[in-house]
Amino acid sequence: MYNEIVMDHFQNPRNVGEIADASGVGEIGNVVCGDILRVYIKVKDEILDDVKYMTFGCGAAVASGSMMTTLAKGKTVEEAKKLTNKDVAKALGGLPPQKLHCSNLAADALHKAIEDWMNKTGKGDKLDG
Amino acid sequence: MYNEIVMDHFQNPRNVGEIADASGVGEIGNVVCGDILRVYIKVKDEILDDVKYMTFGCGAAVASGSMMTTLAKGKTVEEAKKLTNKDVAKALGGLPPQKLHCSNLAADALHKAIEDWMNKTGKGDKLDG
Amino acid sequence: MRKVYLDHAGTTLLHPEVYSLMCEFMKNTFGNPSSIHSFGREAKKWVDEARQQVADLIGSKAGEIIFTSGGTEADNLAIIGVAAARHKKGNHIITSSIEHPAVLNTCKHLAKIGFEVTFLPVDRYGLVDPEELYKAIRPETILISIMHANNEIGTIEPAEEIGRIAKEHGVLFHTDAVQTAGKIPVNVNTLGVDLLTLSSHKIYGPKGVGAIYKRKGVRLQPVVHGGGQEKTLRPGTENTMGIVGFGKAAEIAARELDSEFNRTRQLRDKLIQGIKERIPDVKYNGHPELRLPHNVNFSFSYVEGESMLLSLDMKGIAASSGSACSSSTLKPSHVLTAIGLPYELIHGSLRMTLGMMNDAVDIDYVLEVLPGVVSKLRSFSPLANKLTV
Amino acid sequence: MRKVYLDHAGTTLLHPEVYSLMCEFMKNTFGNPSSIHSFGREAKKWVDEARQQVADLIGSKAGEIIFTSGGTEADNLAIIGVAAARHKKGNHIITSSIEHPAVLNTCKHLAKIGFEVTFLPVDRYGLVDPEELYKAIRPETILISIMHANNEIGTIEPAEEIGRIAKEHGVLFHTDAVQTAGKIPVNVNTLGVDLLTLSSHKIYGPKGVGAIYKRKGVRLQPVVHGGGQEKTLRPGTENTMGIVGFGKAAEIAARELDSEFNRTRQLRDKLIQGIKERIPDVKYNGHPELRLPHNVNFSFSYVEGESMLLSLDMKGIAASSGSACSSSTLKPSHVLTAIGLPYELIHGSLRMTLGMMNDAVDIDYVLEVLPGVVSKLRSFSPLANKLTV
Ligand SMILES: Cc1ncc(COP(=O)(O)O)c(C=O)c1O
Ligand SMILES: Cc1ncc(COP(=O)(O)O)c(C=O)c1O
Repeated sequence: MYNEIVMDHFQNPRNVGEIADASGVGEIGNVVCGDILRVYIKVKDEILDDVKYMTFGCGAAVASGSMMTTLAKGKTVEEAKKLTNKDVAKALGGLPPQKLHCSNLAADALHKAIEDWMNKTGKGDKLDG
Repeated sequence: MYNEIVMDHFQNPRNVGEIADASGVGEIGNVVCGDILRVYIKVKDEILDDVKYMTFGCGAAVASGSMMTTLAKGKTVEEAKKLTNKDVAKALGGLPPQKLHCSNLAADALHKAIEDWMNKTGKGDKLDG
Repeated sequence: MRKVYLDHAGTTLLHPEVYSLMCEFMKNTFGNPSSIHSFGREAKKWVDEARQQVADLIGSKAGEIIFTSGGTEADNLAIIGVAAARHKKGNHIITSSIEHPAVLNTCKHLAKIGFEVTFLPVDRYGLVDPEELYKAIRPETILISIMHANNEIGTIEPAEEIGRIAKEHGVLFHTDAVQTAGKIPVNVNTLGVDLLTLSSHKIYGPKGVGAIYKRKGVRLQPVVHGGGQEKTLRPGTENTMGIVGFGKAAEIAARELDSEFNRTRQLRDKLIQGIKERIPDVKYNGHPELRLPHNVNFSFSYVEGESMLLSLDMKGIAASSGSACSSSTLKPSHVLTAIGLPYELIHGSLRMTLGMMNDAVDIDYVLEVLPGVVSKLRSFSPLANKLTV
Repeated sequence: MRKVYLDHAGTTLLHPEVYSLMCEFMKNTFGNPSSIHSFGREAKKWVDEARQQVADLIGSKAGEIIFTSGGTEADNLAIIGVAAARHKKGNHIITSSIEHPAVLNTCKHLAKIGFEVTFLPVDRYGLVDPEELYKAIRPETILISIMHANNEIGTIEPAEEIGRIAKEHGVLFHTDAVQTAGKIPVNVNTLGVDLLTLSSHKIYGPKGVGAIYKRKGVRLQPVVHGGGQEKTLRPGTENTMGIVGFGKAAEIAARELDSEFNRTRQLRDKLIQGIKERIPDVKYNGHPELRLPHNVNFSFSYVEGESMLLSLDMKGIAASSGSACSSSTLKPSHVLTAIGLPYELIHGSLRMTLGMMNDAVDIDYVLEVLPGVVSKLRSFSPLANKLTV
């Protein structure tokens, strides 16, 4: 079902955990649909110095969170804003069609975390999309 | 499908043929339903001295004709009148349920032949049944 | 005693390669293809491969193949599936009078519940007339279902022309290709079909599995309801071993199509010629050219079909007949009726269908045995003697 | 790596005796049971024997068994078949809210085309309340369809009581016994059923074959239309090899019922006990006593089912879950929903179903692996940490 990259990220998820003094936190999903992804970011000089995530979700959600954090870490906030769910799925080498919606959580949660940081720091209006 | 007695009578039908100077002839069935049985009887002293049959029909029809002629031959007319389709099927050791209607031709054709003989000889009213 | 199987249109033996593969599969792979775990994924791989093999046989994409429990269910799914999905568009269906009962009785069922069905007549060869089809189409026509070739008399219908007419009118076209796929070239695009029925056990695959080809975009409603298998169009745990066998059979059929076509056609023509030469008062049924390469169908005057079958069976020859007595419904063949054969000749019909199990020696054997069988039965037939004595 | 198959309620491997018989049959017998000739008669003999074997498993007569392409089709035939045959009598059907999709979606389909369907609720163990059933019956009720035991949580329903109530009201009673036949005693007369569904692949028989028991005299209309097979109730060339395998599997299941019942129940209880002892924050789903001998179902707080399945799979353990992500429809289990489980626990459910392939060492292995899997997933679950940190 899942390819090897996905299975690797599922088995050894990168950057799982919480950031106690996070600059921003974003959460997407709910227990009804069965997937929740929470992202913590630590921003230093407009750069995502650290990104961590926690998830209650299926294999695709775990792997997407792992891949998303890997991709986002070290990027500028502006770059990270442009990271899409598609990018994550692509970096994972693709996901089964019926699982795409699970991976859609990852970039969205990151954007929410960035938004949270921006709101907290007064860095600008709501990010759209 | 058919038992051994039926198959034996099908393979080696007894008393097939015509009787040129028959005392009576009876035919049952038609090409529409796919079975025709024609019976010739030769009556001597109220006894069925000879019985022959011709058939266009399935295995059950061929075997029933054969068994019917075997049973009828040598019987008195009165006895032969009492011969039923059931007797024929029973003597054959039974027939598949969906084939019973084919065997129903045999005794009926015999009765028709007897009727024919009675009519010809003025021996009485129409036989019923 | 020599055994000669001449009922390949009825069913076929398993191809040895299919048999081997199925036994191997059955021994090692039992997972449910819908399961996430390794056992399930392994099974799914096999099913996916089989789907591709079946698709390749008819020039379609794997995603357009829906596995069913056989040709009958596939016919039902195509016809009822379209009727249920399109009943708001119209309630008229066109079919022919020589379809397999799987199509015919499905259409009759629809007629009972409010659809209008036109049963097109055929000519004396069993051909549907495209002109007649053309004329039968109405604004409310939603489906044309006409078989690719007939199972009894082997006549091949003008499917491409029908496909063109259907397309022209925006009507869906379903064809029952159970008798043609794997026997003559079948390509869904050349034929212009939207739906096409396949059955595994006519091409040396296992019984109890078939498929419907559904062109991408064509909407169907399921006939059987349940889980999500086969895109919810055919729910129920997949008959994995059947599907695997069917896939392999399809692959082999494609590979051997040309050679088997030529081989069986030669045997067929030898048998036809031989019967005409050796037995008087016979009627050749079906089309002389537009005919399946493995189908022979004759009527023998004055004799009844089941008697012939039994007599042949005792000599090791297996065939079939359109007589009432040889059918489970005890009705004479509707196909032979539709081509205008009189009852006597319907009941006296004999179908011999060739295949992998046959060679030229078989044909010689049949030509040796059959004349005696017919003349013995004729010897005590009241019809023969009424007419010829 | 050890492989532990804990998905016997999903499907089973072929019993070695079934496998051998099927291969032998497939090698030698290919005839169409409807054919008159020796090839056909030989096939028919095998099918007749299988019919008797299946009948014997449930205490019915061979003539009351109709072979289908599986449990799903059998459920459809029972329910749609009765609905179509009795719609003039009434249009109301009663079922439960925890039926298999084969029953549930069939009933929903009937609801769409004009029937009225009552979906009875169940209690927190998954039990239907006979009182509620009693109250739900109306003059126009024609059918009660309630499963014998549930496939997800293993709860055994009060079928005999339901049978009595149905009889009292002159309503037909259908039960889906796919999960019980061959696992616990099933007798059509004791249960008082008119229709009963069986599937072969849950009892070590082949996939793609099942049966409906139809009490003599009960009228059904076919769902699939075609030839005369299975008394016209299930037309299509018979899946002979599937039927033969099913028959053998039924015979073996009857023979080994008692010993397998006891063996799997012990393993089940060991597994249940072990999980309760080793893993905190678990919820035991289903009934503690009225339960299939091979069913274990737990929910693990804070973790998602598909993740558990994948993690277990990587350790060689095959199980299933009621989570949305592990189902093909991406909907959370309707059964766990019906017993009132909150979403988190539905998504965190794990079903382990035991069978022939399992022994005590398997259970030890699972009890060794499972706690680690759960705690790893919990370690990065936002729910666990919201609630427990
Ligand atoms: C033309 C045609 N359609 C449909 C069928 C039915 O296929 P199946 O026996 O697989 O149900 C057959 C053969 O039986 C057939 O010859
Ligand atoms: C209770 C129940 N009913 C029906 C079915 C459907 O049976 P099949 O998979 O043979 O169609 C299943 C299993 O899938 C089941 O567990």
